[in-house]
Amino acid sequence: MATIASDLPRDGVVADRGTLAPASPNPPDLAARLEDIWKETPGVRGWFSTVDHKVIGIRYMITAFVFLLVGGLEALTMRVQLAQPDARVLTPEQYNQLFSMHGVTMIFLYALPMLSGFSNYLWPLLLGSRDMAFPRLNALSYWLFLAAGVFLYISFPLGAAPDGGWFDYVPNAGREYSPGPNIDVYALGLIFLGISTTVGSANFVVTLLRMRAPGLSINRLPIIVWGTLTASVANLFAVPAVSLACLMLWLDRNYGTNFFHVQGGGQPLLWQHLFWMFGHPWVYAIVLPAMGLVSDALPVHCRRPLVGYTPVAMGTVFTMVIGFGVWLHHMFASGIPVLALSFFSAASFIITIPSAIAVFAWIATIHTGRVKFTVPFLYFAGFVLLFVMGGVSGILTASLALDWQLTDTYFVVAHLHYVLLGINVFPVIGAIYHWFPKMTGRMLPERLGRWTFATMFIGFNLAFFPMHWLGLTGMPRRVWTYGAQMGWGTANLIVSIGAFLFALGFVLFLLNLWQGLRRGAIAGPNPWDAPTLEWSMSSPPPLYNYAVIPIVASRHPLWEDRLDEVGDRTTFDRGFLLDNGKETLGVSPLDGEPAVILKMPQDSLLPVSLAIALLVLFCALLVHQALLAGIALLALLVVLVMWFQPHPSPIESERVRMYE
Amino acid sequence: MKLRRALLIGLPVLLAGCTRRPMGYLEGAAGPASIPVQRLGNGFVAIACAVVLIILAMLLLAIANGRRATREQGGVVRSGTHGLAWIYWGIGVSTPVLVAMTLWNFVVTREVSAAPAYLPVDVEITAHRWWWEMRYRATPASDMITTANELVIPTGAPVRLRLTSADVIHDFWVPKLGPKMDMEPGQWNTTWLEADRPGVYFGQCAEYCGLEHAKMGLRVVALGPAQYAAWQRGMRQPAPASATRGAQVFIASCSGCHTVRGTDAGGILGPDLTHVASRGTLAAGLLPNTPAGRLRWLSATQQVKPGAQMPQVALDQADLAAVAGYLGSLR
Amino acid sequence: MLTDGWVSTAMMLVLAALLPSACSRGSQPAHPPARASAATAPASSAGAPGATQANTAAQGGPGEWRSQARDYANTRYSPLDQVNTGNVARLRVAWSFADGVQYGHEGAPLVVGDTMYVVSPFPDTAYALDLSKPGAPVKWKFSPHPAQLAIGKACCDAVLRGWAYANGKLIYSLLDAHVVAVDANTGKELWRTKMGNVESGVTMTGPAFVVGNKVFVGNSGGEMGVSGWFAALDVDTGKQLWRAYSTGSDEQVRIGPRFKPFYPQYKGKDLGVKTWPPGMDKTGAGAAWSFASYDPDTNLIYYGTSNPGPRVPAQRPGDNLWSSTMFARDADTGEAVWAYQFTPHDQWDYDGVNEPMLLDLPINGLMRKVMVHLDRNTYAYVLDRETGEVLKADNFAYQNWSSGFDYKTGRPLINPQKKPIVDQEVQRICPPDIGQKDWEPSAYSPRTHLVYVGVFNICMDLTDHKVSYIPGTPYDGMEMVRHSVDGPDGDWGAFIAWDPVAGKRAWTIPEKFMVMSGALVTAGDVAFYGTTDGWFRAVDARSGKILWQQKLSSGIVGQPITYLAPDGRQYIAIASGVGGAAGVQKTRKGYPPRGSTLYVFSLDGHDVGDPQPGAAATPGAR
Amino acid sequence: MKTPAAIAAMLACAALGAAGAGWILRSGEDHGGHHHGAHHARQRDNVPPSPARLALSTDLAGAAEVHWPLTMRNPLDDSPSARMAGRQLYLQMNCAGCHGYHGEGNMGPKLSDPYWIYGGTPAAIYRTLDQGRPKGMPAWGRLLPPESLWQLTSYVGSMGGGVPPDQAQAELQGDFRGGSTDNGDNNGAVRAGRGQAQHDEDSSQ
Repeated sequence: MATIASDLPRDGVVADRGTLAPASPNPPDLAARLEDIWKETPGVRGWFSTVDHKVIGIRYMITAFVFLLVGGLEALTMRVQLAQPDARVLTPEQYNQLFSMHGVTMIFLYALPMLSGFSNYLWPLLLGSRDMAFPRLNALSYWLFLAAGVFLYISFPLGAAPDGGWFDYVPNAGREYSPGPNIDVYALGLIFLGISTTVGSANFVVTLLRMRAPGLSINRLPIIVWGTLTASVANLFAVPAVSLACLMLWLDRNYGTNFFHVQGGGQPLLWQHLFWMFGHPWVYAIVLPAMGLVSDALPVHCRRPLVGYTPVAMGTVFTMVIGFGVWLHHMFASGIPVLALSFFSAASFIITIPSAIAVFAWIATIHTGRVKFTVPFLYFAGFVLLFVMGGVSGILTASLALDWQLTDTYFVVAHLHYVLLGINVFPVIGAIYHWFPKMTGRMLPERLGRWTFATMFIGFNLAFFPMHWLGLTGMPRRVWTYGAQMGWGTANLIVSIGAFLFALGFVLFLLNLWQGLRRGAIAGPNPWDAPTLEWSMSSPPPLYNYAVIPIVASRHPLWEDRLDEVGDRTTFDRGFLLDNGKETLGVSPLDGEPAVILKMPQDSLLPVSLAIALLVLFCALLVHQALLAGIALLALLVVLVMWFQPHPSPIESERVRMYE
Repeated sequence: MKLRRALLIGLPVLLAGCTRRPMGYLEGAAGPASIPVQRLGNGFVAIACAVVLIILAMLLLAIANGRRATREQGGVVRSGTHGLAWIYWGIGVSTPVLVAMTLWNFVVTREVSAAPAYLPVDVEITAHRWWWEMRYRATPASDMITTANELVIPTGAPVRLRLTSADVIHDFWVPKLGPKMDMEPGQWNTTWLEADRPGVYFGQCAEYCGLEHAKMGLRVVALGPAQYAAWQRGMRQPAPASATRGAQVFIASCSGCHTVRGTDAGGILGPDLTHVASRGTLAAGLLPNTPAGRLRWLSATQQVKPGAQMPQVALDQADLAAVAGYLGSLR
Repeated sequence: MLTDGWVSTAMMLVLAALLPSACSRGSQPAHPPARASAATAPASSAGAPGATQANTAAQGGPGEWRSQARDYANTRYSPLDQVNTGNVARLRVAWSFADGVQYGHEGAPLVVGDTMYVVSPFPDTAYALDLSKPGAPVKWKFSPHPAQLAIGKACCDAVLRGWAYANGKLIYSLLDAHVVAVDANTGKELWRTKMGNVESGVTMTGPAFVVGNKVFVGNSGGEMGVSGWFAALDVDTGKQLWRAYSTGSDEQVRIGPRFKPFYPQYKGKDLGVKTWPPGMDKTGAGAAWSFASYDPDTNLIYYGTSNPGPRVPAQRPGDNLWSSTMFARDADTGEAVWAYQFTPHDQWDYDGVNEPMLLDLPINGLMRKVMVHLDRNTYAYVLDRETGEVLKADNFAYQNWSSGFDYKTGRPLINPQKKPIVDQEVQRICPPDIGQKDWEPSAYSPRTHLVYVGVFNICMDLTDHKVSYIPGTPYDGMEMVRHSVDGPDGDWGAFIAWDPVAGKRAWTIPEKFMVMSGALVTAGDVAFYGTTDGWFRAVDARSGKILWQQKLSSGIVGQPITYLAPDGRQYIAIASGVGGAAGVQKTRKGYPPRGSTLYVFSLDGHDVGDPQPGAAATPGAR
Repeated sequence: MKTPAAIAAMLACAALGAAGAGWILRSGEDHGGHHHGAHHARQRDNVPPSPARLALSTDLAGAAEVHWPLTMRNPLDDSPSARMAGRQLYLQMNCAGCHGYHGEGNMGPKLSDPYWIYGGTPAAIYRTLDQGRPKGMPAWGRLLPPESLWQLTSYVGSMGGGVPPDQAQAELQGDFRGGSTDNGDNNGAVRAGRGQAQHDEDSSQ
């Protein structure tokens, strides 16, 4: 550690360019005018009515992080129970509710929302735009996410939390075997959250297609944009499957339909198909944007562009396409004919190739770059190793014959935590270190950051590596306890110790954040000397992002001079000046040619109202209060009518003013 | 009778003979449905370890190289498109490995999924929350055997298993003998297993099935052909008539859920207890089937297995002891 | 067997009967003269020149109705013809009698001399009615006070399907599994024999059947996991002479050296044990709760056994012998002579209890001594009653559980789509559990050579549930929704004339409800039956035209009879009191309330006191 | 903007933490319908002293005579899990064979109407289950522990005809005209079916 630390720059003084003026001009008179146009209602009302993508993005991240902590606490509680054989810390119901809520929380309430937060915050900055395509929809998607999270957690203190696992297989989740409201909370909560995801995904797709700076053609997009785009398109196809499944489950449970009831001619396997048709693409949806974060941020700390931009970008899309064709590998033991399973087994092998491309691209970037041992770099480098471990254990589960032994053992638990923590949490934390200066204007302290990384990395591996061994020695998943004669005690104790060490890492991280917010070094517009557009403005960025919409000429606008790329240069000091009301530029989908000036909506209370109405509606459905549901539905309609009232349409013919 | 007693005495010995990791499947595989997978598993694990180590080495090498470059050239942004060779070589080398693994996987899949044409033993297993009901199919029907939680099989003979569930989805899994297979209500899944040598093999429900998923254990007892035949003969006998207090209390208070053939007890909610004392464990592998174990199970059912479908029977200690004694007599 | 001289004679006559000139005509006196005693050798029956015939001779005179079916052959044919197709429309109520009991009234009144004997459903009160006086006043009443517990153990209403008269005694089963004999003159109890333990679900609803000095009874409770049996008691003492179980070892089933079944699957030791999972034969039911018949020529008694228990087949792999089986046994020793299982491994509760009717029919050109049995499984069987060989098996109504009949093996071919599945609904299995014909007995006229029978036209949606055996509770597990074959508003029943030789219906009268009353046919060529919604109808036995009908106070599930009272008039009696298995239609619109009335009809409603239009010294037997 | 967000996040954390702690404490006591042992503790804490406690902690089957207030509540509170467990028992103990799969009655009386021969309050139903009735109803107190009987009581009461404990007197006097204890929608149907049930079943009861 000491040798590594010795050659690191001091806290906050990462790059000499950090103190320079931003590349994107922000002349005071223009700034004042735009500030006036873009400013939002102050105070509590403003807090609820904001549609600023940066605020929403940060809220997404904070909320998701809170859920991460809650899910982590749940996990720690479980680890106490599992630390020794035949322990009685928890009852089986408590354990089953905990592991179910842990899964639901981490997968639905942390993993994707956290990435949505990053994307929300970064996209318009990366794309040279002033906001997302539908700012109010953006706010709505956040409020819905929050409301769905609250909805799922209301049940917890009532002892009626979902207890069927995050996968919630029927008939165990049917009314007959789970008569309480537990599973209704799950089903309605997921439908609820599905609205948020769908709305958010649609927003991302449209934003990418139309909301870019001129010249930002798709071959110049940052990889995070590719990742989130791919994930969003996937979500639009995948989420309906689970929403439908949950609706069917809810109807089965409450209104006597027979979608999944064997007794009524239904088919329990239908649930599994629908769930995993959603579930497996979802796994990639919560991984690909995180990989994008790394692909964009790692090269900065290696002082060179990413090796193999095109293969990595195409690999991202390719992964998702195959990702839709592997869901059956969650059901290898369900009695489906072996021939059918074989195709899915083969596809599950093939899907590793695009991921391997990314791995070799990252290693090549490190190898051929000039590595700076910053905290983000540590996280990203650690991530590469964890990614490989998670990926390789994934290959083992892709094998049909071997998976008949591996599935539903702790090996899978190890695999999925290497994947989800290794590929999501580690990049996310690295990315927080990386983009924290942009978001807050302050650097996170490096020294504590390195300790945090070491604690987390060791804790993580201590907690999850022995699980491979546990799985290979036959410990089944989702067990609230195990017998002493099985020989799993020691490994489980190590796992529990590792879990707490990992948790300690999070405590340190929180401390780190606190320090950074309180007395982190002032960052300046581009502390890392990074090449992408978001670093061309002050930290934190102004409300309207770009005073002048830049005209982009390459993938690395801020490095153009140094990369000796032939051709045009990105222009920051000359571009579209949009100061005639709240407006931004719309471009053609592929080439990024300026097409239209979009009038952006003002801040609004409609999104939060809609979310509250929906929350009330879902609560009413949960407790079968028809009257309340009717009122909520009515309120919903009223809000929607207000939402869809005519508003300024895009201006095609207005004279575009240029900033010279 | 003698054989069964010998078996009972032999059980602990056999148990002791098991490996320290009774559920592990990368060692001690004991039949043609599990040995190829064990080979495959060990091979894949070795490949996986090798891949991780190689990548780790590459990563460390890359970092060292990157650091060296920084030291030598400072943190100046580096231009150029070199480095793509890593991707070409990386994919070029790893893809053949991957293809080889896929093919190996299919070879093994074929080996273990295709049951032999002749399966002399045919068992229907119905999973319940949280125990197993085994029914050995036979012709004539009167040769059928019904038992619970302990699958007794002859060595060296492939056993066909027809699996279903009476309630939620469960999963039959005896790692050392064969692959997993889900047990789903309204559906019969078939699989097979075979034990090459006598012994007790551990199994466990591997699909989350609610409250006591953790305590749904299973034992497979493989016997030599002669012992197996003796076991079969014994199992086909009804329970001997008994006029003890224990038998009376059992009929009065337990017969609604349990069957003891030869008496009026014909309940099917819980395991068939006609020969319960010949089994090694109680409550799906949870307690040793000893006098103390039986008494503990009866007197603290819900403490031993919280949430079990068997309620705490409302009997006084004397009656509980009598019933435990009666169960002990059902060999 | 052909060495028997009597049989050779019969064979020759059969050949003669095949000549066109000998074809039967309605006007020919097809029935033999009445015989004084059943014990007499029935040589006279062979002398009848009909193409098909039956031993319609009964104990007692032609005007009497001394046993449930009037004769041993189970024909329910009366030689009386005062009431005929020409005048039947003049039938009016002569008198009526209500016993006040609200369960299904399923039995046929007996008329011996000038006394009519009726027994109510539970509490099984017996009444002797004096037919010599106007209004038939009660001569005596006997209350046996059976255990109340029995009500809750009887699957299908607390009914009694009949009673028997022998040697001056009225003998019948009590619901609480006893058999009681009452002095027919005084109504005093003579003996009472406990046959089973009602607490464990054994009830007795079947009709007692008398041959000579023996009374035959069987048990009910096939839904309660009982062990089915059929027993012979001594008429005078009530002592059990023999008892044959329907499941268990050969000894218990009384299978011995005389047992010569026709099909190989019935050969083997202890099949009543081996075709069951271990121990299951003890609760395997095979109750004998319906009508038996008797062939005096061979001294064989025939009866069918009920469904196997539990009704859920998944719990009892195997053929489940000897459930749903027809037995031929030596009446004296109870030894089985042959057996035939109608529905092997009965998965739908089809039973095999329906009445065996003993006829002599020309089958494939040869006159055969046969048994006609319209099974609940919808096959109309013609069996060789001496060997148990299936000669014909034709569907008399709609069914879909079987795709055909394999004459080589004697087994029906099962349609795999209609096999029940545990905890899953299998839709539209036809017929449902009670078959397309239940216990309600048919009638046969030697004049028309047709079998008259009430049938059903129904299906079920079935969900099987595995069940525990808990003594005294249902061992059942069938959850059913029954409906008409023809859709939601379709008819549930019909009254048909069945030609057993051709294996097809002669005519059909569709009925809205299942026809659950017995049938009666007379030498006047009138057939009588009642409907669940309370209509008592008389139809032309040849054409099926309804000639007369009367709506009664409750639905009809009893058996009509006809008799001559001391005044020489022909009367027709039928009980009206719905219940029993007809209750499965309870929720249908138009289902009548319960009742307890016996109606007696005569031409113009004349009773014994009324003046005679013309003297008829020896009516009936022309 | 960020301060309120941070405050809100912390408040949310605190609330969730408190809720989680509360849950662990609470669900340690409440085990739905599954946990026989645990119920004793809960009943002792929450239910005022009544025969219910005796019923749960001692064997009543043919033992000490207990005087049953007809107004006694079901100690399991008719929870969904108790009801579902009762439904299972109803099928498993062959109740459906006599009373029908939906309580429509056949060999035994209809259970889906408010016409009861031996009373339709929870206490009355429990007693009928426990001790049996002379016309064939077995005494289940022998075979089932009190907990199971209360579960059955809960389910039987929910089939459409249960009499709420506070209506016990009205039922005795023939003044009770309600449907099931909680399902108001059914009242009309139940009342309409009552006459039918009476004429249909009174003979057999």
